[in-house]
Amino acid sequence: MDLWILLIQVLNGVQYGLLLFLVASGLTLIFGIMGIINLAHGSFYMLGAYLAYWLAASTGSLTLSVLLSLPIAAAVGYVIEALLVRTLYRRDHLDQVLLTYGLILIFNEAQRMLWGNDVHSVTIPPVLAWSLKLSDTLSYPVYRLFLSAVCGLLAIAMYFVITRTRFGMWVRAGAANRDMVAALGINVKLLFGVVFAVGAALAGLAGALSSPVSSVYPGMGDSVLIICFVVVVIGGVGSIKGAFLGALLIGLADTFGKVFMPNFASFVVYGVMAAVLLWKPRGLFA
Amino acid sequence: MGELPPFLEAHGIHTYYGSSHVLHGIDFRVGQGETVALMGRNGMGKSTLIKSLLGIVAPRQGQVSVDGQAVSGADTHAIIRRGIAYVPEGRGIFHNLSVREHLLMVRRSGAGKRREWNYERVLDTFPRLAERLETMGNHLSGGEQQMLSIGRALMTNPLLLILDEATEGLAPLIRREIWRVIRAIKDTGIATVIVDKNVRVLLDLADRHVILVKGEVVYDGGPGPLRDDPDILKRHIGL
Amino acid sequence: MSAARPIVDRLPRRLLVVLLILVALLALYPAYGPLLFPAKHGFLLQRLTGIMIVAVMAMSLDLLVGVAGLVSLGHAAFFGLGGYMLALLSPAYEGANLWLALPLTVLGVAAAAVVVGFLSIRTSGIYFIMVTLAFGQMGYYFFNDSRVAGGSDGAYIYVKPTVELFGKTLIDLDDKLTFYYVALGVLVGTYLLLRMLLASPFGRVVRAIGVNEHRVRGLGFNPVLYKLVAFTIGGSLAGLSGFLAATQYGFVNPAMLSWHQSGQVLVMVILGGMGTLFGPALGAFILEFARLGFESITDHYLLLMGGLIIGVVLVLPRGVGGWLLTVTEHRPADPDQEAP
Amino acid sequence: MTTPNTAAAAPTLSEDAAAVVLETRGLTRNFGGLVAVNAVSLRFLSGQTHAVIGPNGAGKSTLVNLLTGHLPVTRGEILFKGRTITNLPAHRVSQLGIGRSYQKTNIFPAFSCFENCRLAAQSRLSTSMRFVRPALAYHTVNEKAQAALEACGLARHRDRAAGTISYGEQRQLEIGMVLATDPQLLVLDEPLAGMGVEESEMLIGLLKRLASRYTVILVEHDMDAVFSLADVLTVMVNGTVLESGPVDMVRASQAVQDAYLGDGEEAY
Repeated sequence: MDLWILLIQVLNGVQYGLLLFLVASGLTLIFGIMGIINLAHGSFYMLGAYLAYWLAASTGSLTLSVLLSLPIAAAVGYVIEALLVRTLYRRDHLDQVLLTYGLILIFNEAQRMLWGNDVHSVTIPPVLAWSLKLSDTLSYPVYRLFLSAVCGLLAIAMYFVITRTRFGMWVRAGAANRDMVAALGINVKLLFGVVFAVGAALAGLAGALSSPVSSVYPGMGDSVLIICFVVVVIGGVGSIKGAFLGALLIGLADTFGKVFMPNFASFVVYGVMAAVLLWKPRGLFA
Repeated sequence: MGELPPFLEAHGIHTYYGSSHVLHGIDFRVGQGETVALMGRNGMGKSTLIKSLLGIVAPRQGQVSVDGQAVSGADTHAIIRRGIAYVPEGRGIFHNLSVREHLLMVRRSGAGKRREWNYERVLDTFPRLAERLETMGNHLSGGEQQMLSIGRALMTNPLLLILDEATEGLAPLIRREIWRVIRAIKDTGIATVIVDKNVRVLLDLADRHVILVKGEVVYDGGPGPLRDDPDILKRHIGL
Repeated sequence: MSAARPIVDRLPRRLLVVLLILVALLALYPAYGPLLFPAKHGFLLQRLTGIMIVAVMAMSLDLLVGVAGLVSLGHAAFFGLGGYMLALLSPAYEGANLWLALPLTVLGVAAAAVVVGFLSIRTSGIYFIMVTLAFGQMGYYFFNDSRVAGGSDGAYIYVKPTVELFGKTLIDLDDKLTFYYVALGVLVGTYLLLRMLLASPFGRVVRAIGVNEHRVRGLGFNPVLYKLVAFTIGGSLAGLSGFLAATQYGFVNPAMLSWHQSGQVLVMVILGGMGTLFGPALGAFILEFARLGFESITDHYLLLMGGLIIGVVLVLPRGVGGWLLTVTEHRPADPDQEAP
Repeated sequence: MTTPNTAAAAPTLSEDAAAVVLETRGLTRNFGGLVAVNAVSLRFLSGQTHAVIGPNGAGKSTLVNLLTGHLPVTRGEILFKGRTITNLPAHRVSQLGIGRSYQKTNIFPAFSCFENCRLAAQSRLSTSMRFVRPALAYHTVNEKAQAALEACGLARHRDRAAGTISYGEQRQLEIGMVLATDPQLLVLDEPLAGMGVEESEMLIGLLKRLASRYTVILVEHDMDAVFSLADVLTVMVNGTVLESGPVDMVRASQAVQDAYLGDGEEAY
């Protein structure tokens, strides 16, 4: 019996971790390559969730709405990069913090204006709305498995793109030395815009996919932002591999923290981060 | 020697770092297929001139044209795409990319669909790289990094190759190897701009020599006068 | 780090006049407030008191961010800890003795700052931002998840601290007007204290660290030591600010320690002008007044707040304080300034 | 090829242990697979100006960083007046009396020239953990700073922001700051880098005055300056010492000529 509960917790932890990875990977790429601290990254997560809720309500299909929210988040990301973020490349990190903080306020207020202050729930599509029976008393929702599978596949796809494609080589090279990338004849401005848009799209997708599990509520972007920063810093800023392991570590720490120390679950997550940084001040893979 | 039709031309380049005036109105040209040695002591503005030509540093005044097209103020990548390859001082190797990836990331045909240089030919030219294809940039020795930087430049099939201190800090055997390759590249008809400390090799290799002192051109001409009058070199460059 | 960190040794005279006028306006507010805003005077008096208390925190953060180059996103932890210290030191149905509670609070917060500082100063750049954030969030969840002082509900401080000498009440903190002047006194006092610190040998070293830490070490100073002391002083002053805030509202809750609180104060510092001390205090007033103003226009005032912040970043890269310094410094002809 | 120890056989001073101010023994520093400084053993004698030259990448700057505690040592030892200072942090090295200037101008651009020097002089207070009295009220510190400012020829720019004076003057200030720390040994890392002709001449004059008063280790590219200033010359190539000894001897060495002009045999 205990073994089943353990398995469920592991599955939950991994699912949460994979979801965090989708958001954190964009954050770490944007910082690693473009040198931008983007506090508004969590807002794309929120945007994805609200788009999923809103489009599902109007189209009746969550699948369709998730697919639609992806290009919308990417487009919003690209426009923000081109209009505002681009002015910040050579500026102090604090200017970036301030500007993207301003963006958070605008995103949060726009969300309130468009969709109000209520908490919304999103229904799981019928195909996935059933549970896997593990024992007489325990079952596991299939949607969570589906979520893990999608996030896992995306992580693999991202791994493939980053390690095997030319685009991935440019991205990694950009993280190491962006001036040299330009000196090789690669359009760095465009590359940055695309990376920003992809990061936004991934965060939006994570928000859309998780909307049936976590519900949709104002300010949901802020908490995911902070936890993703924790992931990024644990893994080492700029490292995709680090973000992946950091996300799983935090996903599991959070889940098991809730089981074993229900009163101090969140404390555990930050404790893990503090411990990692005291051991390795620049993260695991910097 | 007849003047070759220009591939790269710059007029009146003035470049500043902050308030420090580094280049004082430099004229510089490279003919098609020409080998130009850019000489001068450290801090005289050689690297700054190259960076100004490529738009890596923005000159405050002056015009640059490549292949007859004005490129002043253009982005670096757009200038490079006109057929220039750059091997920077310090080599510009990415610590987190393998040798193979360095070469593949920039593979492209040059102007007029030229494809003389491809992956296989670069590896033939630098057999040492072929042995270390999966090695990451930060695990290469200085000589291997230099070969990789040149090999990577060739993968773009350039019309002009700019080499900034390509033999700096390398062991004599490796330097010899690098010079052999540079000579081979020159013989394929690619124009080159070479910055190097090795005056004797440059005198032998280059068609034309440009000497910079304090951000100004003090000599622009063939190797003959420099061989005949060693004082010029001694005054501007030597011991 | 940005090399153009403004140095404020002596404020330009015109700026000094402006600041003195602002302080005078604050000091005289209780006199003209009821005449100008008869309906809202009480509310504004409270609001101003609160802003002055936050301004103290903003200046304490400026010592870290603007002077020492230590960008902390966990500063609210010390603010909240200061409040909680008061809550814990207050007996259930009587006021805490200020002569005991205040020093204990400041010492307690200082001790926490030493520990957090010691652990975080090993990191730098964005890692420092994140480690301080982590410690801040740890503090937040400590009070949020545990049963200490009411857990997530927070705790009331039913009776304000008493300020007695030989059994006689010197200052009645329960009186709104008195407390207003106490806050004003602390605001001006903190500013003067920090100015004194910055002018001292210690302050010069810390300021130099913020500009070029590497060079400071090369000159023979151990930057870690100076940063730790600065971090501790900044944390303690934030604790003082939290102590006052808890006194004013008679209530503490975990939100005092949250990263939102840290972020807001950081925005005050950057918007106000890092490293100028008076700027972050101004930043507190500007941000809070903007909020008041926008709130009265629209429910969606956050939209305007966001726009205001982005606008300042794009238009005033050195913040309001830096801009004020430039416009008041306007010296006509100084032959020595001509390039040779 | 002569051994590095010929440095000790300099003509002006006999080899006397007491006269050795700084000594390195087998000093080595690796960066990943690259050996930037390779088993360097040198002696720097009291009162001498000892120049270190070599092409870029020869390891000169790494050597300076090792000598002054700015980089940890991989192997080997550094002795200052007979005591080991290997791997002491930079601030401790500075407090022992080894003052260094930097290749890339490393000043506080927003501070006045005086404040730059004052801060340097302040580092010689027993502690700077002093919180109340204004820094400007420490008169001995002020006097030292003023003296350093005059010594480096910048007294007329006393109150100007260091970032607004010319590049050459910033290089002078760099040296003024070192002087303000009362050093016993000056380690100057390419003080002439990037200077114009007149500026160079002015700074060479300053360096000459310093050479008569201090023990100096001078890392430099400018050959004219080196020949006119140095008593002893060490040539580094690829992290190792190629030649070391009296200037004229090293200058005449074939190996050194080759290192600078190429060995001519580089057939390709």
